[in-house]
Amino acid sequence: MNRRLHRIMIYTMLSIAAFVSVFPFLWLIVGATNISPDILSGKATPGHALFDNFVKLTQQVDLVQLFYNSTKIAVIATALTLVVASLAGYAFEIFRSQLSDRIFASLLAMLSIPFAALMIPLFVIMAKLHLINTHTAVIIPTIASIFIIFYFRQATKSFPAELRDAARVDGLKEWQIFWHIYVPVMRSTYAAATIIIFMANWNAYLWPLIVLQTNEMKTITLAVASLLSAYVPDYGVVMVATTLATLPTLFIFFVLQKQFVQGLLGSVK
Amino acid sequence: MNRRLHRIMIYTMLSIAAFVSVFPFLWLIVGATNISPDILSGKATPGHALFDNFVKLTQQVDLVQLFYNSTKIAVIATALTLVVASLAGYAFEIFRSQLSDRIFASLLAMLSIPFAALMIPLFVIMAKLHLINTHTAVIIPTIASIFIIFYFRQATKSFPAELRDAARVDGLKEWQIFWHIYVPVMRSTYAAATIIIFMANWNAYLWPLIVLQTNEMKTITLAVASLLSAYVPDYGVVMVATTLATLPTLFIFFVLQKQFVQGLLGSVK
Amino acid sequence: MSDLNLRDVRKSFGSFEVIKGVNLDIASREFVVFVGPSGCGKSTLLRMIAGLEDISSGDISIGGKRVNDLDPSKRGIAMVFQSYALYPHLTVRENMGFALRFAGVEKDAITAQVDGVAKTLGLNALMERYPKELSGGQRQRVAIGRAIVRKPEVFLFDEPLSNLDAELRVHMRIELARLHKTLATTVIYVTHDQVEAMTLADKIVVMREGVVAQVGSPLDVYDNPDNMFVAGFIGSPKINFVKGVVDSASKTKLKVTLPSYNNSAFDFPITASALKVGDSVVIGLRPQYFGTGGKQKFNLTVELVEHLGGESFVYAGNGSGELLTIATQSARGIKSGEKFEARFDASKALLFTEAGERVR
Amino acid sequence: MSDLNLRDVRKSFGSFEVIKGVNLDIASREFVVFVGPSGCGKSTLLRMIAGLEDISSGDISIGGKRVNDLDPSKRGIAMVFQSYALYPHLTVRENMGFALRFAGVEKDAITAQVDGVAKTLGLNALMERYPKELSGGQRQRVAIGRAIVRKPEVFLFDEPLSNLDAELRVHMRIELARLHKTLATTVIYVTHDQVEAMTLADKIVVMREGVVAQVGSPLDVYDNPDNMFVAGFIGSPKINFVKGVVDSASKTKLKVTLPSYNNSAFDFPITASALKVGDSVVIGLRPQYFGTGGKQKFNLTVELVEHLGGESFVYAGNGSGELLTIATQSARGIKSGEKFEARFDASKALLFTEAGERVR
Repeated sequence: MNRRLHRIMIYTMLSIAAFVSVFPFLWLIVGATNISPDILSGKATPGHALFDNFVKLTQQVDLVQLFYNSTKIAVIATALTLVVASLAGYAFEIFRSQLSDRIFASLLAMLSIPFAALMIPLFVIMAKLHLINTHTAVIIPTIASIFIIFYFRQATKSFPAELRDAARVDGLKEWQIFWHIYVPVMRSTYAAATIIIFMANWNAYLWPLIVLQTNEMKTITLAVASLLSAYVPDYGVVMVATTLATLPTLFIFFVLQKQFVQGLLGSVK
Repeated sequence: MNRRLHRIMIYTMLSIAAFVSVFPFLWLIVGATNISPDILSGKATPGHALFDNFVKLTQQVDLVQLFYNSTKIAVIATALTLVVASLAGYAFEIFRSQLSDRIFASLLAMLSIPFAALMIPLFVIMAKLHLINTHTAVIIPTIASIFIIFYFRQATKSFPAELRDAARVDGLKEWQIFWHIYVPVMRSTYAAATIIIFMANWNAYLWPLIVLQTNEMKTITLAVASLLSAYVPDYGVVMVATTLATLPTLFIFFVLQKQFVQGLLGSVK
Repeated sequence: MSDLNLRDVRKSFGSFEVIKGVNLDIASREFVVFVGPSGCGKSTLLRMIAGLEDISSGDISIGGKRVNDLDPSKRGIAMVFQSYALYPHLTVRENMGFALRFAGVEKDAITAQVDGVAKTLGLNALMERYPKELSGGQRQRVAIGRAIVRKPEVFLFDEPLSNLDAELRVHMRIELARLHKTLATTVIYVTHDQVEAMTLADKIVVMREGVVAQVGSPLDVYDNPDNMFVAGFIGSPKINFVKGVVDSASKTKLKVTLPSYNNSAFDFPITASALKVGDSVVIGLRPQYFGTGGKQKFNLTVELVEHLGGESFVYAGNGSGELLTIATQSARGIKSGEKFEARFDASKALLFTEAGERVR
Repeated sequence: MSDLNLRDVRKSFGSFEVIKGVNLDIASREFVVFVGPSGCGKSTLLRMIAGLEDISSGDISIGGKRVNDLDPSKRGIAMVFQSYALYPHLTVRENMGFALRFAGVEKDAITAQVDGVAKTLGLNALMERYPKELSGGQRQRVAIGRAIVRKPEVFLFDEPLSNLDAELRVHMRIELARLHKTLATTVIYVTHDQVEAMTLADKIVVMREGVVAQVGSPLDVYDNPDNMFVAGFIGSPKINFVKGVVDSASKTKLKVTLPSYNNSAFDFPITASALKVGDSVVIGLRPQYFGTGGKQKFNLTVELVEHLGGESFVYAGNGSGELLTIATQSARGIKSGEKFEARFDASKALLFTEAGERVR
């Protein structure tokens, strides 16, 4: 009995946590159907302004261009980050030595520096390279993500050393082992990383804001932010835009969810 | 020979990666010693303006107040997050069932929603609770970090089930097992989490910017950002401020580095 | 009193029943070994006795007291785990005194009790070390010490030797047997290793798929297995099974022919039997039962000989593909390809029905 | 030609030398087993032969050709790993044909070759399955199949049976012996299990701390160990070691007294010896060497009896704390506490110097 009571308490706690997490999102969707004054007054029931809000949004921004820009940046950045980070994570774990461990530790120390602190030198570099207001400038600094390298290195620990040995005996070169064995064996790791990287790029705000200067180059996330920073923001429109901006990442999440959860959690026995 | 060549190539690659990561930081420190025009022209050698820049900084902001605010927020938020996230991560892994796995997966889905999208509802809630311009408002939304819960859940997988069994046979209650066994056994996990959470809170920008409205309440990170967004920013001053703002997280990192690396990587055989 | 009774004990995970109604009586001071292949439910049953798993139905009582709903720490049991489960952040001394600390025993009393046990087990020199500074055998000993300190009525061991190397395993086996004599408590011991079961147990409980297949003394289970499963599981090398057909049955004997051995016929001195003429049966012959004596014989060709030094195993057949295993101490000269007669005494052979139940 | 030669082969990790100069000649078609306790370097040596570890110094040649700097795939070897190391994302068929695919063999030729091997090993029904859909024994078989497909001159096995249960292990042992006969190639097999070594090997290489302790046929190593380490490692139950002192030495015999057995004296029929009167020696007596015959005897009290069914192990001493292990097939009646005479023939006893080197 004691133990069952325990479990009930724990589930109650978890359910409250889940509700608290989901609640703001529900409010976001509800908000998209309401007009601005209702939202500010804290109205929590669906309204009838969804279509009006959407029409107002399309009058203010070029949705197609924004989604194209966001998708282009997120897809290219995700692909490049996956390649670079998985190669680096693999190399750090497989060719491990005291030296490589020390290099890795210093990379991790870099995680403690806020990106904001690095923006000025990065901006100067991009300016020197004449890349200001290009998508290339948005993508480059994201590729060598220390966090994602770290994630791949951790995941590589579960890659059996004997598979490498078997592949070497079977005549594969180092890059063939990576491509023909490591990549397919670690596919759920890649799925989870894809979600994380795509989301981070899709939702990136600070750096794109600084580097992208014309409306034609901006992303949906920047557009949402600028709607919000208007002198008198129309919160209904903002919420429609935010909801739309969230859909692609939610979509990716649900497409890759099975592999994602498998890659991160393992399955219930 | 073939294999040695391979390794040399890999180390060269890693060294370049390390340099690219460390380079902007070096530039930051060098920049703190130069005057604004030199920085913008791309000067990469140390100058003599460090003291001047520092004096100018102290004239513009109340450094003591800023550091006090930042430290207070980061310490309290880190402590609370550690408690909540480790309890939740432990519970999700130990009392695992299909139901709890489903709740957890939906929590993970929430990760795909940008924080920006949740800011409006959160702001309204905080306003209703009369918490605008308080540090409490900054701290509350960070506590139930899904990512940190996820991190603790993953780490809990390495916590041996037989230790729980042994503790139960030894007469410990569930909370005693958590406190007397789990916490000390997982101390390097806590060390790593402490670094991550502290850094995230110390460097937090968007939410504090919205919630904190008077200068007396602001954090060092916000102060740096406002220096940067001045009409004609003095980049020398900004860089001194940025360097100072980075010191506490670097300090924490080096104090906990051993446990951090141990917690995340395991030691070389 | 530390006897233990299980009455129709069952356990299901979801719709899957892992323990399918176990009845068992364990007397005070008995050394009982649960043995069976992996997945047979032996560990689950031990954990149910310990209170680490809930019981779906049935009753468990220890010393006459029903313990179904009692916490593990209140059942008068102590457990030694497969991985030893020492608390890594505590010293040997703290590990051993941990349960007493949480039972509210005074510090001085804990020290005295822990030191006493440490002395018996020769752990005195290790008291301030941490588990990671100990060898496998030392950890094992500390785990046992931690259990003893609690002065339990029943010791539970969950495959305690499986993480040790072969030599240490033999050594610890002997130590455990000695310890049982000294402590004079009830011991329940789980293993998948039939050698450990045979050598340690007063009473062996052979389990299979959540059911008790047989209970008995080691030699009883070896000499008189109730069914083919037990016969096959206990004994090394594995018993030989040969298919046969009942040729004739009289009141005093049964004639069985073996199709894979040219229908050669064997007489079994059986007085009564449920078998009819034409029934399929299985004959069980332990590798040790073959020799140069005995009335019955097989004409075999040696396929392979394994020399262990003291003993040799001869694998031989008659060309039908089936191989018989023969254990002998005088096979050093034998080479593969050689023909020989394997003789045995039909009175030693075991007879099973087609379904695997023992006839005699 | 698939003979294999190692000349003063060494391997260091940093300043730590794990292989300390190994010289070894392996003839074509021999089944060689590297055996030793964990950490003795046997797996490292195998991996050096495979080309998976660099050699710090020395030479390895296969079929007369120096292979020190050759890639693993160019050495004419195939390897079966402890975890089987099947590629989880490929079917059985793809796993088996993988090496051929990367060697540029045509698709049809791969199919033919893989199907041929699959037939020999009875894998045909499993060809389209993935490794996770196979049992442990099936995975093992696929791993062997993958090795055979490459038609290697030398097969390398790294503890291939250690992940299987006891019954399957015995079964696969027999299959491996058969396979070796069929394929007629050189096999090098690493194990920590002396039973596997004894039963499988044509030639056993006993290793200890990076050095070869003895090379010989199984029965040779069992009967005539070169040193105490080999005597203690090979043979089950473990050999008894008893300390003694040389009492007198003549040209034809040596008299040794045993302090822990009331200074009782034993005569060894030795013709020449490096031993002087007063030297400490160690006598090795295998548990199987005791019986009711023999001139020498110990008067012992039974401490513990382990019954395995066919055989029993008696642990007995004379109160000095030391126990002797005696293996016998007729100890069913013996109980602990009983006194008895353990007789043996001194000509069977092994004699070692104090440093552990064999005298006779």
